[in-house]
Amino acid sequence: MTSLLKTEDETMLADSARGFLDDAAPVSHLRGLRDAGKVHDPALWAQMAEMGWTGVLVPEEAGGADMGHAAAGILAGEMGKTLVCSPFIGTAVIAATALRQVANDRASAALRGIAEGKTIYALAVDEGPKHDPDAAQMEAVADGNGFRISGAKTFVCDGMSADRVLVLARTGEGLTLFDLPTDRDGITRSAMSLVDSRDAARITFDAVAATGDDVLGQVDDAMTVLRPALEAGQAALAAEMGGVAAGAFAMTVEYLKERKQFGVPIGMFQALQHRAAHLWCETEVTASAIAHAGRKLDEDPAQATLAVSLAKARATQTVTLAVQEGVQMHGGIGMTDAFDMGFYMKRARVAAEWLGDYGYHAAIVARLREI
Amino acid sequence: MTSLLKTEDETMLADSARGFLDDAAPVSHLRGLRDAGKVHDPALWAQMAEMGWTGVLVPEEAGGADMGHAAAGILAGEMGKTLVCSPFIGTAVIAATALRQVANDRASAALRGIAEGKTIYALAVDEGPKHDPDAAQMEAVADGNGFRISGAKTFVCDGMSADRVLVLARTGEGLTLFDLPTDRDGITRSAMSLVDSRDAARITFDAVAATGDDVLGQVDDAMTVLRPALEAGQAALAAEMGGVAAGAFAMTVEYLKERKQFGVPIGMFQALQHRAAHLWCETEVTASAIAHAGRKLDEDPAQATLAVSLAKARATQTVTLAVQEGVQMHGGIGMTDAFDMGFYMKRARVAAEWLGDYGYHAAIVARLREI
Amino acid sequence: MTEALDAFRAEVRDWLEANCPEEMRDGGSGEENICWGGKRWQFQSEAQKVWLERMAAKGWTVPTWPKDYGGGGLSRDEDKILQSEMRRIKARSPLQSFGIWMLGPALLHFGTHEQKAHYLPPIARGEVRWCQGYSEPGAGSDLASVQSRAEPRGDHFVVNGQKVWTSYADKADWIFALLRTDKDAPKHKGISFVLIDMSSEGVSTRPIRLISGSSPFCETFFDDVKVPREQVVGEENRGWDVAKYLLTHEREMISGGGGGLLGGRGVGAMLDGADDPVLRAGAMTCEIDALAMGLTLERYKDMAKTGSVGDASAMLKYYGTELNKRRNEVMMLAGGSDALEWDGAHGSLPADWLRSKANSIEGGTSEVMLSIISRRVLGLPA
Amino acid sequence: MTEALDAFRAEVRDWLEANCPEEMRDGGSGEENICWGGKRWQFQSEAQKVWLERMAAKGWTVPTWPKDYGGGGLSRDEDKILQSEMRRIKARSPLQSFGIWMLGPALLHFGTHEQKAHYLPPIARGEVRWCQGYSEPGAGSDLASVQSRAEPRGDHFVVNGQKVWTSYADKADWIFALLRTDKDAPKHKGISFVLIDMSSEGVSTRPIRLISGSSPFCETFFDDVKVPREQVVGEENRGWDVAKYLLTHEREMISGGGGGLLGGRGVGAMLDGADDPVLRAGAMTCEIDALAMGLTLERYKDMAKTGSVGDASAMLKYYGTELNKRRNEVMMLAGGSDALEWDGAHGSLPADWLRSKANSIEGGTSEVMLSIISRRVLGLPA
Repeated sequence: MTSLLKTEDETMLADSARGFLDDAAPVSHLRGLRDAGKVHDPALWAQMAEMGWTGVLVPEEAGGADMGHAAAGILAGEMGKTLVCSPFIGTAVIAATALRQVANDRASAALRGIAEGKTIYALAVDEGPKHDPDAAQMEAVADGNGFRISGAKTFVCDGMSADRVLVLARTGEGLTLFDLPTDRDGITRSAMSLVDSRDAARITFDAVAATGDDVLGQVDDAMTVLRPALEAGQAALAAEMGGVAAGAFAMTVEYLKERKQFGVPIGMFQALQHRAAHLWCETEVTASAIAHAGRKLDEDPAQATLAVSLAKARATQTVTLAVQEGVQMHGGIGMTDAFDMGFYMKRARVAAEWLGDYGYHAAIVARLREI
Repeated sequence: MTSLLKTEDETMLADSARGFLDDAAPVSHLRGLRDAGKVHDPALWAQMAEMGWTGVLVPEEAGGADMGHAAAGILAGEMGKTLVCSPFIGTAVIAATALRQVANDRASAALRGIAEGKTIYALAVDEGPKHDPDAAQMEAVADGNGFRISGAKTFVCDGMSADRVLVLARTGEGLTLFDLPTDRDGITRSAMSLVDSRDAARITFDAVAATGDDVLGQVDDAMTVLRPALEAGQAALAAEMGGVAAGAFAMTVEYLKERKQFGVPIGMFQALQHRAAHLWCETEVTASAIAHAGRKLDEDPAQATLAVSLAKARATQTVTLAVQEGVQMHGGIGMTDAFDMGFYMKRARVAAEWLGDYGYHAAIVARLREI
Repeated sequence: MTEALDAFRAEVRDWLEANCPEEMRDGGSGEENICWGGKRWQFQSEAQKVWLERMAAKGWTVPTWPKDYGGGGLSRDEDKILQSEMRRIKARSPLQSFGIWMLGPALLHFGTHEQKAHYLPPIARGEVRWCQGYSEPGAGSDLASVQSRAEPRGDHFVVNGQKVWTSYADKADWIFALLRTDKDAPKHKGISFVLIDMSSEGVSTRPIRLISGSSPFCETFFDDVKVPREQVVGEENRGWDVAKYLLTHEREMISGGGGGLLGGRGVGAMLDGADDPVLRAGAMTCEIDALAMGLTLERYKDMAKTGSVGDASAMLKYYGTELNKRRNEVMMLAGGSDALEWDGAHGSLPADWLRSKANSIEGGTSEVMLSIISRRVLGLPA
Repeated sequence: MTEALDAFRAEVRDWLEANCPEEMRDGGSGEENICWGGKRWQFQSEAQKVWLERMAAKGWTVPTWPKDYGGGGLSRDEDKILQSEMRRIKARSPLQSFGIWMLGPALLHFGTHEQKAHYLPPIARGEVRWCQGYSEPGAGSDLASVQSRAEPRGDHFVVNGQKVWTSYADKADWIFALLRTDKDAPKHKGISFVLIDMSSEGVSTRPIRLISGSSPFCETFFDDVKVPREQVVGEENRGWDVAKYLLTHEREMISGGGGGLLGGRGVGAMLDGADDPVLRAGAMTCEIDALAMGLTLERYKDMAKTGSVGDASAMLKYYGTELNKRRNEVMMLAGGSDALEWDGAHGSLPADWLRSKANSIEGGTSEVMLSIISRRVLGLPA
């Protein structure tokens, strides 16, 4: 496998992303959206499309840049550092990966829409408080040549901004993945007021009509399409969380150097030094798992499950520690809304739950490692 | 309930025990036994009997001091501080508590034997690597008016020194507790070379004959007798572990004050200070749970399960941390056999397993607390 | 002795039965049910008002304070009986305030007779509400690095400066503040413990928004505020002694609420059927530690009866607050995506979770507590 | 470039096929199968001897050392190919030694040509076995507080003092030691890096028994030992530079073995059916961290190819050794009472568990590693 170090191209990609995001989407951008009661910035998304980010996983023939999962992870990581609010993972990673599993004209057109920044996708899988695709109970009942879908999904990230939604529903012999426009009759969305100020929805389906054309992949076989998409999303989310941890850690180390108490910089206190050093070690070890997940998805996607769950589990644990230490080491100011650290803590918590929490991925690792 | 603070009597008991043990059984006593290949010191046991310790839970009419479980815990705690090697918990706590559940002459005589220091008991419950009385599979098959017991028990603490053994075996409708002399035909003992240099045995039973007289309590109802005995043992063991933790911690704090590195006492390094302070907090919180278990067994024994499991769980976690920090903070010298810290680490590990590990007791707490 | 206490218990029981309004027997202890008192206090109900008045008349809003200063003059054992009888009928606390928890003990220990007689009874009756002015921007744990000035000018001070984390400053009538009265003295000297009327000219407040949402905390500004010099508690320039004394009280108070349990509550149901060993192990361990911490609080209370717990109280603050943070993490994890929404299926849980992160910062950080323990309890070299 | 490497790979494969004895292809890497070499070495088998001789003749016991000094002169990429081809046929390492790991790199960096020519080839051929003499009683992490003296007397030193934790000193032919050559200089000055023949008069050793049982560690005593002054590596009184350089090497070496995994091994079976969430969660987390640590070791190796990892290597030492301790705790817990017996059902597990506690002490404690990271990687103020 390719080395886990960034290639030159990857380093350039990261640097240019950083340059753009520091300007276009520092943490104050998210704060501004929140204060304005918004969860999405179409202008920012259009710029991402222009730079080819929305097409990072779209084949070139569909207008994409097709840079691969490692590159997608690098972009997600840079976004994480400043808590960039966009539908990147749901659309450019999850939906694009799902759609490219399917070789038909509709999927190609949909991929082109993603690459061009014209279509925002959301993934509607979970029905309970914990991620569990296999437990989906929503039913798509056969009705003439098509289906009638009824039920409710929750924690649909980017669900309010989305033009289309990938919906997992139970059909006769198994699970089927539908690709529906969010304005179809019978679909009702309500916004969730998430702590991280990002977009999420509850979506109810009231006898929503779907045809065979709306099915992504094969009826009764959602997982062939969905599993790669979920794993791509989990890896990118892990990368984002790595970025969130790095961003929080960098703020904390800066603070330790600058802030004085009892006449000296608080970074001179050995107890804080050792905790900061330990945290840095955790971020380094997690960085390896994140890089490895990207490489594995690019080079051996059928065998990437362990790598992906490893990355998501590690990233969850590391970012949780990073934001906890971040708030504690900043003291009172870290608790104020006027300071950015709270935003990191909130995003870390939501990202920890999305697409499977630590325990979910730890169980996958344990199964594959026969523990 | 009586306050968790020591009463005046209890403080006096602790002080006098400490005085005796510092002289008669400092850690070097255990080291001496180990180096001599011995696991029991009959002279020490005789002295304990003289002081009334072996009769701490024996009724006065059977020659005991009947001081109660809190007092037994205080003695066990003091023994723990210098890793005193004796069959105190198996005999004076577990067997005495089991025997006093039974109101007959044989039990009274047996209790008198314990109080006088003449009889050493061992408890043979476990058959696998984890404590699990309910899982006992050893069979006592009805044979004429009696039974034939066949099977094997492991991790029988004090099993090589014991004169008698309490054996849990499956009978027709349930479990039955037998009280047998270790020299009965068909009983074979082999010594386990435990890391803590204490006495333990594997015992095999080859069609061992037992009569109704050998049954402690009722046939098919071991638990009425055994449960109080186990809980008494667990509480005393938790107290011993609290003492082990305290002993290790005291050595460590002393070392932090005395040992110099880089020109200053290592106790000046803030990272070590904070770890030591955290550990002290853990020992304080655990001390409350241990004291509470003793009080509860004395005052409301039928409802003591939660208190006992809480104490054993906390003590297990705390002593583990105490010995780990003890070795690490002592550096290389802590790793040498010539130094005592290793003995603390080894005893902590064995005590962690005996009578139920952390997970075993945590599960009981979770069940009772409806978690 | 025991007979006297039994008689007292009977008397308390009868009195409570006769005087505690039915509506005040609902065990209501939520933030919204607390009676804080003060000049601008709006009683939630007539019952709340009556309950306060009756208890204040007995001196039982502050049962152990001397009768001369509005207290009940009860012994510790009598107080314990009063509390247990109130718990028995689920009676609400008639009054809570920083005046009771903090200024009262400081005045009782350091105040003159005139100060006690003047300030304590209105606290006991819930007529004057106090807030605390210790922290300053940029000072953090280093409380002694007070920059706000109280310049002596004849019989009064002129106060200038800024305090932060002044809880409920926007609702308080008076503030007790640490101010620098001698700018040339070493750091811990030259500080005084000063009482200031919040309605004085030049005092203003601004609320602080936390990551958990709106909060009782404020910033408080002093702009040429005139304060009579007799409003110093203890000796001038010896305010640090008063502050240290109070920090111990504060520690015990903050930790008191920290021993919350998971069991038998929401989390049991939240965890029900959860097959995740990580979550289950976390919940079990947290519950075990919380139970043991609860017992430890009892043990320390008993210890405090016979002597002082002293610096060991730092343990209660440290362990209690860290535990409360863990408990909130467990509950958030158990709640999953349902617990990610402000005011969602689990109500205030997300805000409580975020708010809990301040527990180990306010009233002395965990780091400060650990340093206190290591030096003053364990005797490690400074 | 790639073609040249492919050709090299083919050559290596053919040579190994022809030269690696069948018995040496069992992947045997346990302590008992290591070939340490040295004057008193007893080969386990003829095959072990032949394998060493053949590899030494190619210079492949030290593949990247210069050919002039007994090495193979391989590039890093060629070395990687050699290692992967050896792994492919499960070939044992022909030789391991402190001479290869530590003295070699020090001599290559600081030694004179004469020293290199004299000392390195016997190391490469496994003829001379070295041990390390850094630590002293009572010094611990403070390696620079060397008390053992090497007093200059004309063309030689007279060495007196004591070293501890000298692994295999009782089996080694030579020792490289840090000795104080100028007692008046500041602590880090005045130390020299000196090579001493263990057969010199006045050198004696005594084994150290650990809590895990017998160990390779010794105490080593120097009593008026005469050592020629040309046996100093680097400049006299500048031995601390050599020691620092080597500590980085040692860190990387020690951490290398730390990434052990639980999965697919005994613990899987040990855990089978265990319904204890605490144990399961501990095992799962440990495995996750071990897998990620394994990937990190690969990443750092790649990093080292293009430049120096430098002080960040302290992370490998810290994390790898702490992880190994956790892994051993998990296995002990999974083993239950079966794992409490010396040489019981789980073999050396109890001794391994106890021995693992030294991992985070030897070669620089975890505390020293964290301080290195905080100052030199994170740039926090000292």
